[in-house]
Amino acid sequence: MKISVQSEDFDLGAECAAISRGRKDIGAVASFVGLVRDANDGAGVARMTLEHYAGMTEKSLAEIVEEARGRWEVMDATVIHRVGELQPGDNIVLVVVASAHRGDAFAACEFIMDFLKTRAPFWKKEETPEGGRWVDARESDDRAAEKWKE
Amino acid sequence: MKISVQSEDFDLGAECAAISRGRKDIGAVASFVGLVRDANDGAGVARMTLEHYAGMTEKSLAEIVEEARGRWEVMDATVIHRVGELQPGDNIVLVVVASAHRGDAFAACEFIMDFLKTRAPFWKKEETPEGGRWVDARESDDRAAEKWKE
Amino acid sequence: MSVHILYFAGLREALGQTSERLALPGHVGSVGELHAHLVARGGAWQALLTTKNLRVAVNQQMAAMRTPVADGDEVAFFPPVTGG
Amino acid sequence: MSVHILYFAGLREALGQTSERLALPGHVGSVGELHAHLVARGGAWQALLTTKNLRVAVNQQMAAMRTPVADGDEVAFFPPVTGG
Repeated sequence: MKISVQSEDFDLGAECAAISRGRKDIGAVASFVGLVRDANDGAGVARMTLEHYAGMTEKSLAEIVEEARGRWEVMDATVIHRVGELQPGDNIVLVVVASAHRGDAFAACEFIMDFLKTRAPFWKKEETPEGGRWVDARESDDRAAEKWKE
Repeated sequence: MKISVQSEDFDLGAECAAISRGRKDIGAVASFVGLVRDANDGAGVARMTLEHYAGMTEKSLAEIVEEARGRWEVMDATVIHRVGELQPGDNIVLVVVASAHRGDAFAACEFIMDFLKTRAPFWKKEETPEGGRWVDARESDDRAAEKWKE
Repeated sequence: MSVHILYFAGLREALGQTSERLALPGHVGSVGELHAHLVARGGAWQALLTTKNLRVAVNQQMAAMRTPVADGDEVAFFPPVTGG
Repeated sequence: MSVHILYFAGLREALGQTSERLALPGHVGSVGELHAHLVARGGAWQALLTTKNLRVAVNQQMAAMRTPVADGDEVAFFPPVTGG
């Protein structure tokens, strides 16, 4: 397991390779990368600042990964979340999940993203032509996390 | 859209980078890599040969991607499937889906894999200590494809 | 009329051939009739009956036993796919 | 007893501070009581009432208004999270 909150960029290919290197029992690697878009809620986004609750973020991400491990067969997982100032097109978040089977890899990867979105203490502030604004939490994200309770 | 059936290996990081390069409207890239495991159905697997129906495979993969584009917001997608002789730990298949939103990226990526598993004309033959054997289709794969009919 | 027939995977091995061009008698107008015509050869051709969940494609599109077969068609028989 | 209080994101900006150490009167024993104690300061502290769906964490675990607060605890107030 690898959890990192960092200002530096990450390398999807390198992180996936690190997870499967030397192993022959992994059949499926599902991954997700979230990026900064140049438009959100009808306004242009010139840049974004990601604030976080240092200490709690790492702990919270580790707990989410642990919960995924309890629900699905997860052989290894990596979660990296960037903080600080980001530009449109920049990477924000990476989740990689390795499993023997694809169903487990997909489910655990999406579960981690859905819970990260609603539980991990990160906040986005966007710079738009009308000035800075804190991004509002989305109901659709709450619903996405709710679906895993079924 | 990029569809490729090839004997050469692929590079997940390079394929994802190619999809998002120069774009600032992509918010989510979901990807999947399937790998050869050294054990399957209780037997050791020394190597594997992937046979395919040249011509139909590319067409079939393109149709599956088109169907995903009709169901979800897919900005770009890449599907690469290897054929020929592979060893445990080798990459078999890559699916990358880019979208504005993560729900669409995850769903389209998993949909493409589930349909590829049940519709694209590839066949695996494993070399085990007891000799060569053609891999049997799994009912769980049929069920995985069925779930998208809901 | 004649068709181009392809065999894949375990079925190809059981039949010992990858493809054939075949002139068809007039009563063969569907996949099901072509299938019966091939099975009637006997011997190894029983594999077309014993292959579990046999699949067929006509001109590289998944097809069914009732699918019509026309002159020049490419017809492929194979077991359920196992890629990915 | 005293606690370490942290504020994040829009709430941090509204209050103009990131954290404070605060000695608490004896009647404050829960997050809800701490919240009321801070709101009672008036002025900018109304942001603790007006922040939609205000969240709280005690010792870096998500908590509720009824969660007890003890000496030395780290209590954080913040709006709903928006990472990822």
